Amino acid sequence: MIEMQDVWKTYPNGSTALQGVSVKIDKGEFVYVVGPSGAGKSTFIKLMYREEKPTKGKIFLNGFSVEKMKEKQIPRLRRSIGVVFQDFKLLPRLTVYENVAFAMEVIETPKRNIKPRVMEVLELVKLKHKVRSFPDQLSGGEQQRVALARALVNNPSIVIADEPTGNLDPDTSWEIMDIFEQINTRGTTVVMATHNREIVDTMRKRVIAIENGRIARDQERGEYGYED
Amino acid sequence: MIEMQDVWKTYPNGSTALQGVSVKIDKGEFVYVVGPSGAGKSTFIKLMYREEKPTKGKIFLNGFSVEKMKEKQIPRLRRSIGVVFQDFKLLPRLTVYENVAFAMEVIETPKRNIKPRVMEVLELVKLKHKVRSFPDQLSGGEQQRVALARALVNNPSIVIADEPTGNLDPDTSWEIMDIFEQINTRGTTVVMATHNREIVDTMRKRVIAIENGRIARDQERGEYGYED
Amino acid sequence: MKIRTVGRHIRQGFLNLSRNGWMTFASVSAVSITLLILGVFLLLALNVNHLADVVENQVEIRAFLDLTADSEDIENVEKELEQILGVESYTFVSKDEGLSEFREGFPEQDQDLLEGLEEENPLPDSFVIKAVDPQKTGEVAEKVLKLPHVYDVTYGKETVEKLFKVTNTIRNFGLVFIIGLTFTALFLISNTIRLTIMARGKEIEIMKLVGATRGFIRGPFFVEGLLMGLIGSIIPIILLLVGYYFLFSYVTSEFLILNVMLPLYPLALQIAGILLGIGAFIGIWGSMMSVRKFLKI
Amino acid sequence: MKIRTVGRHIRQGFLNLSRNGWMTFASVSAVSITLLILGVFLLLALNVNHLADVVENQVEIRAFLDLTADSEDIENVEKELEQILGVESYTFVSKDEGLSEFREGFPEQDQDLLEGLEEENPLPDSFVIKAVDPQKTGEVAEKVLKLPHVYDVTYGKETVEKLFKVTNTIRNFGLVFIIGLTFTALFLISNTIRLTIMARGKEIEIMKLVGATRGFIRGPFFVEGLLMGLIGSIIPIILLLVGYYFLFSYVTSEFLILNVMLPLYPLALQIAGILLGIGAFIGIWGSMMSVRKFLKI
Ligand SMILES: Nc1ncnc2c1ncn2[C@@H]1O[C@H](COP(=O)(O)OP(=O)(O)OP(=O)(O)O)[C@@H](O)[C@H]1O
Ligand SMILES: Nc1ncnc2c1ncn2[C@@H]1O[C@H](COP(=O)(O)OP(=O)(O)OP(=O)(O)O)[C@@H](O)[C@H]1O
Ligand SMILES: [Mg+2]
Ligand SMILES: [Mg+2]
Repeated sequence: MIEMQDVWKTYPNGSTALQGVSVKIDKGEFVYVVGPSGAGKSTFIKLMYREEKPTKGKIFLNGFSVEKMKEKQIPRLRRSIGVVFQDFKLLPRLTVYENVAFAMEVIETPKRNIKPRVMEVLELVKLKHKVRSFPDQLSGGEQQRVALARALVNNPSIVIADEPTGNLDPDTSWEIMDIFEQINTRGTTVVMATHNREIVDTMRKRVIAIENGRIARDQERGEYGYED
Repeated sequence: MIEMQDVWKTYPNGSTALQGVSVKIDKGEFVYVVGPSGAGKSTFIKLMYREEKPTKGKIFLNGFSVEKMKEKQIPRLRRSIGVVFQDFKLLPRLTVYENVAFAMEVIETPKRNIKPRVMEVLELVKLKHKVRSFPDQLSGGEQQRVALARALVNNPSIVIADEPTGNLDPDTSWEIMDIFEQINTRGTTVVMATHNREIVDTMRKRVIAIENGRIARDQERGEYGYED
Repeated sequence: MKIRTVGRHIRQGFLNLSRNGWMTFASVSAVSITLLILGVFLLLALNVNHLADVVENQVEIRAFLDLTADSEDIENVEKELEQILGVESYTFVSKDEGLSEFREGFPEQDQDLLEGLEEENPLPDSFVIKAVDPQKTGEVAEKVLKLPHVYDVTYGKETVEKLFKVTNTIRNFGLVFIIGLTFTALFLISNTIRLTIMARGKEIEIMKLVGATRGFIRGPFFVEGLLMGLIGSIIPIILLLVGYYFLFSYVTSEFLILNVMLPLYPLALQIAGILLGIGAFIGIWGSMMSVRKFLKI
Repeated sequence: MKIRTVGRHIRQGFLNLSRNGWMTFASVSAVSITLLILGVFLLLALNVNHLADVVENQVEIRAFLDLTADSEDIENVEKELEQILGVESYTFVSKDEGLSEFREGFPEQDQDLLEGLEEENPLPDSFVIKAVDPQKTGEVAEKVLKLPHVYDVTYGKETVEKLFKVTNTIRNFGLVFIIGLTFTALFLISNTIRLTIMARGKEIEIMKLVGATRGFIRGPFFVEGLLMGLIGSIIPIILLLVGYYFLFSYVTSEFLILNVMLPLYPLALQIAGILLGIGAFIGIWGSMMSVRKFLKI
């Protein structure tokens, strides 16, 4: 369960990204976050796992009071969420395998359980042949899929994905969407910021449209909108 | 004029990205490069401005013999090309303005000509209000547009764009495509790797499809293909 | 933290070290060079101190006995001397020995002038006394003067006081130098390690975003800092000990004075211990301090 | 390269320095500390050398004239002495002056013994001579001995040779130390600046991809390296000069010897020049070397 109550965010340099956002996402929901470039989608997402702190307002996630919580608690919050970052955020000195395994080592998974699970998710995103590569030896789309594998590897109860298909061809994008659909049917909450009209309009889910830092539309089984 | 003759590329770690690519792109053409993730599109593009050297084969661009040229000549080659990198490659310690101006300073443009031109292209990509921001203070799409502005600022005779709309919403993407169309009608060669089926199928141009390191299709006024 | 996590940190620490290639090389060599300088001056200071000790140990007290003192009185004085705290050793010098010593001080050509002294020796019997702590020579001399049958005591008061002033000044400067140098070495090393690790601020950010606790992030950096410090101190230790060995041989053979430099044996262990300790401690400290900076938010 | 590009490089160099915040601080302070150490030891070495000079300059030759030499002969010797290359100064000591000097060497109680000498002075007239280069005292003494009416020459051959062996050893060690220290300082500074700039390898890559020539990329780094070196050397220069000033005052007032330390005036300029030069040179060099690494491909 994710809830925001009148959340505002102004960055230290003065640019305002969110202006009074209130929203509630229930457990097991699948939500698209859409909106023009610079509207505040990533900011909206970053507040959930406390990469950013709101200037004003309250945020709750799985019982955590996100904006109030202590430094020491943050890792626990983040471990319950799998995040696909818009800029991937892979560790440059670790191989593909190690990057994905890192997320499992962090929660002190026994070593013997790590390898099979890592190989399983890498299989899922079709990157088993790249396990030994470093991030800078991958194509853009491959990096994005590693980021996705890392987000999924711990079977988190919430998956947050920021533009997870931005660097993928339509076929691969659909394979990824199938994965999201699957984990969602198994009860995982999925929040996904996207610009992909084809996907939003085909795989109908709840759509939250953010424009200029405000929620402009919140629609069950909505479509992408913004026809030009 | 860009020409490749039987070009092969195997990276030092052993992964083969291109296997015998031959292609000729005339001055003033508009070419889409499409293909699945990891097919070799970025590699194909990187060879043109000598970010990578081919393992085998010949490459010519605007009279340069790209794979043979001396270190000292490379800057001259790159200055004749405007590149939008898939991962943006903005200078993190420079502001938006400085990043774009950098490309003009490199060719020793008189200072008084720099400011108006930089503001002009930033206006074009709708980022005039972010001139003083640093790259890490921008949204993904904003960063991508700065990269685009930098590629265009010197009015290069060739523009190479790797996934220039990957982080942009459809409306903004179309605005960007309008810009490409405009500079193309003014005689600029445009080579653009993309996953955007909507764009390719709507704005019909020559399509080069790369699959598994080989040119699978090369079609005037082609469509995206790969229907699933 | 579980045992397997500790194992992982150690493995990862080694891995980072090797994947960081030139950065590791640059910091380890900076640590080495800094510790080398520190080691050289530590050896120098210890030897200067030693030399000052040797010089100070030359200071002796001369206690003159009454001309009337007989052998029994002399024995009594000896017994008393044994009782005095701070007396390290004493030697009896009879009036005859005293005279020949005195005559040795004059050049050959003047010996005739002193001929007359032989017949009626005007010199008294005396004791040559060394203090345990040469710096306390004055105190000991005073105590000796109070003994019966001792009519005068000399130890070259002014010269000795000047000497001690010099040796103490040298010692103090040496100490200040070494302390200053140690701090600058600490600063330089932690600074280098900082530069190495701070170049990885982005990575630490990412680890945090993926849910790593502070302890988990610190682990490999701890190992890395420790390793950099240890590797960086082994090289100067070897260089210093080999260099010192040859210098020692050279100096003792060239100047034929055995006592002028400290012998290698206990010194080697001390220097090795100090440098390894500093290396390890500062390696860890520098690394932890820099990581902390990024762990704050 | 056009003038406006040079202007841009300078501006950009300053800008990078300020935007790099803590990195700049870390390297500049490392440069400062390293140069401070170098400066301290440079001052020390120069002063030790000076002290050795002072001690060596005490060495003098005593040339004894025939007992028969009359005042004309003495004048002749004086003239000859003036001709000898390597003689810095000479003073005539008459036989009477010689005797009172001799008597001063004896303790009060022995003065009566020497009374008889007064009547029939056995000492000859003599000259006290200083060599321009004290190390060449022996050679000069030989030349003096060949003069007419000079029947003997002494300069404490053995003592002086031992003294020169000691002072030369000290000088050589000092030189080795300073050279070694200079190289390690050069290494440490260039290393730090390297670490700072190498953390920006990615940026250099990007500049190249945007079509910047090597020269264009180097420009601001050149300025940055120069500035880091200069700023890093100003701090230790100030500290050293102030510190030296106070030490100088302390030592000259405490020991009441004016000549024991080099005076501040020409020394200050030398030290400032050396440190600024090293700072600037190594700043630029370290920066250029690290940029070069990335400019290769
Ligand atoms: N760290 C930051 N500091 C200052 N301003 C920021 C920062 N991050 C984002 N912004 C600004 O906040 C606004 C919203 O940014 P955000 O990244 O949330 O947009 P977005 O909807 O994700 O856009 P995109 O689709 O382009 O990724 C933008 O105007 C951006 O410039
Ligand atoms: N620097 C590198 N070192 C090693 N292998 C590389 C490197 N860059 C790319 N590759 C590999 O070469 C192949 C082609 O990569 P390329 O980046 O050209 O793909 P792409 O078509 O651009 O894919 P995407 O659509 O995902 O960006 C991939 O398998 C990739 O892993
Ligand atoms: Mg975003
Ligand atoms: Mg690509």
